[in-house]
Amino acid sequence: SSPNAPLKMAFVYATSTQNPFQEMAFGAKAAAADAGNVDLALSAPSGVDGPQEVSLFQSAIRNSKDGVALETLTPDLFVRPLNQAADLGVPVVAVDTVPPAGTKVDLYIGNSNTELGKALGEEFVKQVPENATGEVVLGNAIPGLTLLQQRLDGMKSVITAKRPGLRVLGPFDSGSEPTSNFTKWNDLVKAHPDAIAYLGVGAQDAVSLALIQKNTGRKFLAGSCDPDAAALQAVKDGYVFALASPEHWLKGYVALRLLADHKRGKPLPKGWWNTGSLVVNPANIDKIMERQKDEDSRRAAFKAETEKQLAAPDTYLRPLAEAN
Amino acid sequence: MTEVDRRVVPTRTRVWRAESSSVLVATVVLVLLIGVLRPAFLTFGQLKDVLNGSVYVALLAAGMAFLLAMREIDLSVGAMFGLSLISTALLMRDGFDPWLSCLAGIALGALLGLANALVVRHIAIPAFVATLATMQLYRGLAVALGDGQQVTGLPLEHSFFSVLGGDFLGLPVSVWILVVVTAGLTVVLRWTPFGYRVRSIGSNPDAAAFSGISIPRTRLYVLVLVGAVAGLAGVLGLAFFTSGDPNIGVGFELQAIAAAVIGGTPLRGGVATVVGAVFGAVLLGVVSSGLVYFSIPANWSSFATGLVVLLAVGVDSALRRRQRARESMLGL
Amino acid sequence: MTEVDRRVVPTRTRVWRAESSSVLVATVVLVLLIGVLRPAFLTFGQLKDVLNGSVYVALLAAGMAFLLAMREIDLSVGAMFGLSLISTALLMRDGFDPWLSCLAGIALGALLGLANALVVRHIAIPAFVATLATMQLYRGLAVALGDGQQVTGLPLEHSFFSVLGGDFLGLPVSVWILVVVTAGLTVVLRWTPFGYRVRSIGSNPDAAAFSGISIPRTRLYVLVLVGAVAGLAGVLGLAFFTSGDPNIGVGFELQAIAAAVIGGTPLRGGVATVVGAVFGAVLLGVVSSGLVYFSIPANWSSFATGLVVLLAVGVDSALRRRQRARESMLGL
Amino acid sequence: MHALTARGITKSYGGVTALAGADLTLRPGSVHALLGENGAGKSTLIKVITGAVAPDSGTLRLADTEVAFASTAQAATHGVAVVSQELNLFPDLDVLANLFPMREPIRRGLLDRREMLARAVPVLKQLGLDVDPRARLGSLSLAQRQLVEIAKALVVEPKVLILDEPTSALDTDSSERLLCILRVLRDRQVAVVFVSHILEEVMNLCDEITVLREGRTVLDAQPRSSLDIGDIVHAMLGQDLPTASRGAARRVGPRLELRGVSVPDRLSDVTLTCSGGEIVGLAGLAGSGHTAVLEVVAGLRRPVSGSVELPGGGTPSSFRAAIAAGVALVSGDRRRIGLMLDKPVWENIAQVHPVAMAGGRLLHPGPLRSTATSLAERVGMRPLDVEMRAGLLSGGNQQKVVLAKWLAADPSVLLLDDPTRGVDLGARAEVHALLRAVADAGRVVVLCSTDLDELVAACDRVVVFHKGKVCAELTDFDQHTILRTMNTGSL
Ligand SMILES: Nc1ncnc2c1ncn2[C@@H]1O[C@H](COP(=O)(O)OP(=O)(O)OP(=O)(O)O)[C@@H](O)[C@H]1O
Ligand SMILES: Nc1ncnc2c1ncn2[C@@H]1O[C@H](COP(=O)(O)OP(=O)(O)OP(=O)(O)O)[C@@H](O)[C@H]1O
Ligand SMILES: O[C@@H]1[C@H](O)[C@H](O)CO[C@H]1O
Ligand SMILES: [Mg+2]
Ligand SMILES: [Mg+2]
Repeated sequence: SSPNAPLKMAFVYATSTQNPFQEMAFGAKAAAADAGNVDLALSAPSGVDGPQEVSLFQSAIRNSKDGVALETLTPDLFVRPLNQAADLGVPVVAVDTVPPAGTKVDLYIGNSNTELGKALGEEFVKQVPENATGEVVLGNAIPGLTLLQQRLDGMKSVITAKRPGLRVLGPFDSGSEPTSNFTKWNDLVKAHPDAIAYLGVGAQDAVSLALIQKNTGRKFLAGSCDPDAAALQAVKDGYVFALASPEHWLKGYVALRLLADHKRGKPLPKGWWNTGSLVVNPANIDKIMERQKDEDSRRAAFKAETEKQLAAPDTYLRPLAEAN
Repeated sequence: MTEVDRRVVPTRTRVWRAESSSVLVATVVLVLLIGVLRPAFLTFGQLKDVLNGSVYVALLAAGMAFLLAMREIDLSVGAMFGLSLISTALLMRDGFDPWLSCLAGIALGALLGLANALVVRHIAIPAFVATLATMQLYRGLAVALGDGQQVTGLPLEHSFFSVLGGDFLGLPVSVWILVVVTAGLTVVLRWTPFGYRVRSIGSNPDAAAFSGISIPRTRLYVLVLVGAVAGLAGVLGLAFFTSGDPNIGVGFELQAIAAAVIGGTPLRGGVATVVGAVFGAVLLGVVSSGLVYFSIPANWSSFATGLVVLLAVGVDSALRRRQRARESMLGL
Repeated sequence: MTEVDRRVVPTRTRVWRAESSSVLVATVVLVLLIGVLRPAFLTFGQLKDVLNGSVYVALLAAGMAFLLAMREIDLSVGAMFGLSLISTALLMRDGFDPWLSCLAGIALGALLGLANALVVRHIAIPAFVATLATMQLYRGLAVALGDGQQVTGLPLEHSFFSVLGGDFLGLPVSVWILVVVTAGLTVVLRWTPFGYRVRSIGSNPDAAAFSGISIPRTRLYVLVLVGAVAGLAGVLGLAFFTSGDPNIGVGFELQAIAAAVIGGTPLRGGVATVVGAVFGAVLLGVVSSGLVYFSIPANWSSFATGLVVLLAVGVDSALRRRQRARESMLGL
Repeated sequence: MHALTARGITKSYGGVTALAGADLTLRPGSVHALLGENGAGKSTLIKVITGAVAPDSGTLRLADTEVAFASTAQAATHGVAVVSQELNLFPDLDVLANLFPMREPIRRGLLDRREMLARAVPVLKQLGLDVDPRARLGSLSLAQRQLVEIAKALVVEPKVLILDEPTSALDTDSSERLLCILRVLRDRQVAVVFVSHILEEVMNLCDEITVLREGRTVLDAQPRSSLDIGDIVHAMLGQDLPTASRGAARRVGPRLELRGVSVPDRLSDVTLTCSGGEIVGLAGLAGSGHTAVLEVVAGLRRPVSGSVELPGGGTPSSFRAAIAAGVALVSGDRRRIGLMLDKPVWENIAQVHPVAMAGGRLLHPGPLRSTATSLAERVGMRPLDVEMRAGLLSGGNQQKVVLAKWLAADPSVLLLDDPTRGVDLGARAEVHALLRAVADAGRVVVLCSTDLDELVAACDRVVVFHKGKVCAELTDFDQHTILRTMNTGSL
């Protein structure tokens, strides 16, 4: 394991067509470049499709024997494939979702989705007086997706604890495809016309909620997750009070970087590496928009943060069981 | 009845019936039903929004009706919609005139349709398989061109956005455009030789070939038409949403087919109704918007949607059956 | 050729040809092509994994071939797969015997198929529309039953998981089951009155009805069969994945139709090949697994998939065309 | 000058030679009969002339210029119109749309429906086709569809009009009307080609006769006056027609009985007994109820009153029950409800008992093929190849497959609806002989036919229907008595 041995590595992720996952891929790509001499294969189904991703992962552990980072929305489908990877001696790091029980993967790089939800909840709470009354409508873009549920639970817990006068409705299905997400939110806004806030936890919700305000001229509180370009613009334009970003890019970067370093001699840490999250609000919006411009701007902007995290693993590592 | 009577009276009725009154009635029944249970649904603004939200699938369904009429299916419509939308957005972002970009977007749709037709012809595979591949191809391009990002930063103050995204006589311009396109395509399907060709091929391909109708050529025109309509839908989508997302239109292909079939265009070809297809899309829109008024928990929303779609097509079918019972019976 | 030649020799050849050697050849060509470019792909373990990963869509495609043969389409197969899988998982989690739960899962699939058939019959709508609604219904149930959560905590040490999820004679048990089901369904389709009825209906529904074949009854059996097969796929999926995800199998319906059509079963009905459908699924599996071996940039991977699917069906179509040309030279 | 000449036309499909140097010479202002056995190549020759099929070799001249049409549409624009044997119509479109494929009148880019109507109505009227031009074609009866196909050819006002068995689906009235029209066209100097297996019609109408045998012209544009029926038959078959003898029917087997059967709008109080051993003909104008009797006996229609008793004693409660009880239903509408055109002959022949009515056991194609072969032989199908796709057989041979498929079960009640539509003279005699053999075995045979000669030639007894009622039972009859009774409702 020479310091610059050529490595064949892979990043397998949930889908190639949605931005949150591409952020992680971009991060992985940047890590491969920084590590040097890494042949990185990026693979993902063109739509979220657990079983197909399993197949891709199985191919990846054969083609990229030096290490595979796996980002998936359906970790529980990967029990056998992860064990297969262990049998083949391919190091695997789980990204974004906790590796399933019954596998030998013991490094997980991810943010805390419960914390992410709480962070958004805290931002929301700042917007309303303590004695506020009224309704808050929650939306879930992909019912059945655990990490979104965790965010919703986190957010809800903060709101109910700190603003007991508010009535939290939902979560309702808010649809993930952009037009259906818009239509559903638009209908939700009409069906609950008196609500003071509409909160989502997916990548599209902020975009739709901003557009609704723009179209109807009605102002309400809106927030969600993920720094998608149009969502950032919405914060900038004042339609969205905050976005809680899971900082996907960092997860991809750290995972790949640790894997590469591992192949070149460093031991792979164990446990949950919490890369953290970021609240995007009017205070930092310009900086973040600048950061999200292109791949290079991201790489440059994250440089300090990645160096900091990689230099002090223990600060970021917690036991796997605490991941949430 | 006199000869004159026979010519005049039924024409209107027949056109009306052929254009699938049943799905319209089913839609109205559903709207009223929801309105009775949740009066808030019955506001002009809400109904306007339902119409506006149905425009894209409705346009794709209108095109799909042509394809189904000739026993073909295009699975790439959702991707063509998305790719046209994104490309138009990129052109605008790069400083091209929005109206020119808009034309380019429609032309791109037509071009993608042409590509479908060429694949069908030269690889000699059914349109269904060809467009299954091009669906991924086009969607992939939408992702790749926009670098996987939403395309923002468009000149929103330009007349393109205010006109196409705005209202006219109380209804969204895109709804007016849908009305015009529906009328136009209905005329094309019913009252032009081209429309006859399309339906002839679906009705009896052998006889069509025998009569000198060129199936490949007709298919080419139809695929281009469908592409152009998808391009138009994409441009309207951009005008409304004001930004481009590479995932926009995922799954629209099934919705468009469903809308056309629910509207009364069978998969076996030969007949089609553009108006029906459009109302089929509106029906689906009503179902999904209406359900929102019932505060269904997220985990039950898909179940409820399925149930209501079933209900809606049940009403439609019951209406239709009364019509049909008269016609068909097993007999020599 | 003598009279005897014309009757005896072709029987075997014909069966072989009918069972779509072309998609098999196309698959092999593709595997070799990838293998030449990326030798690592040509390992036994990798090919085994591709097969194993194709089992679910392959089973659904095998059932779909029956439906296409009688000019029907079932859009709910992916949802039946998912709901059977989740339900079986829930039963196991709640302490039922895994093998009993496994049977219940298959029976549930059959029951869902029966429900489809009853909807088709009593609401008098095409299976396409009916299953469009039940697809959402069943998917919704899968989400709702598991409360939107993945179902975990199953008794993984039980023989159900080690047997159905394990290997036998070097190949995964689920692949063996696929082989057996494929053979069985091929026999049913080609050598039983039921199979003849299915194909008869697709050839000419009126002629079938006027020969005493009951179309509704045959459709009912086929829909139940498809449901049972989807249930079986669900159970096998559970055994392999060892947990239930409520969104598992989303989009499988299109993949299954595509696999059947690529495998040589046309949408127009009358003929079908189960073997072809299964190989169609394997072909799609090869495409997606093979691409992993090429470092495609993230944003281009969907585009590349579309391109390779196009290539694969192009090879298949070219082979088919050569066969046809040869046949017509022989005057077959 | 000739209107059209075809010289040395050859065409083969793989191993099958359909045409082996056929000639045809047409004169303007004459009606030209094109005759030949089933499979002789008549339809193929017509397809070659009208551009539907490209010949392997040979030349075509239209009024002295050599031509080769790329499609029937192109032929039509050159004044060559065809009424093809297999209807080339679009069931989902309306009648009007079916009349002008690829040559619709256009005004300002849109179809000129008014002009279409103006051109269609006189033709439809002339043909006596009383349907709304906007009716869906699929809702028309076979005879009406046949008239639409004829109208389609007439609206182009052709110089050469080719009709491939135009009368095979028509009743006497409509046939007569068509023949009148053809005479008028002849007077307008149109060259008419007329294909038919009904020689009486031919002798009445035609001026010249060409006969094909095995793809060759064996009689080339001979004036009719120089020939008699015997000559023609000899030319067609290469031998004389076997004379069918009508013996006295032996009423032996169990009986089929209808007692006071009524079906709304179709039948009122019909009582009818058919004994095993006899061939009973049912005659009537379209809609008079004779085909409804077949439907009732086959269980396709339930009477609202009265009873039907099958020879075995049961009642036909459903179509399947009727089949199970030994009823067979042979229809002349072979392409719509008789055959799977894309399937080999043997699968078609196996469709009823081995397939539709069987239980769960395996079917072995081997035995099915050999059974099919012997049945195909019995009905005289040519070529005798059960692997051939049914759609590739000539029209008459397709009809024989439908017969074979129902004979397979050895039915106790054989119902036939125009079973020899499009079957050639020789084969028709064979079919009649076959029906006789079935009857002689003690079976009930009930025959509906629009072809009165067929009723006369094949039946022991003819029951005539008028407005849903039995108006006469004839034991001593000829075409004229039947025709008169059908039309007037009394003897
Ligand atoms: N109409 C039909 N179409 C297709 N298959 C049929 C039909 N009817 C019966 N079968 C199959 O054929 C087998 C035997 O038919 P049989 O008529 O004895 O059944 P059945 O249930 O008594 O039918 P029926 O109620 O129509 O009398 C049955 O096992 C059934 O699978
Ligand atoms: N497409 C085809 N492929 C193979 N054989 C064909 C095809 N078309 C026609 N034939 C064969 O060519 C021969 C001539 O057929 P054709 O239809 O011309 O006969 P025909 O004289 O019109 O008979 P009929 O009186 O029964 O209509 C027949 O043996 C027929 O089976
Ligand atoms: O953050 C992303 C997005 O919110 C997406 O909608 C689902 O997956 C998560 O990882
Ligand atoms: Mg013929
Ligand atoms: Mg029974």
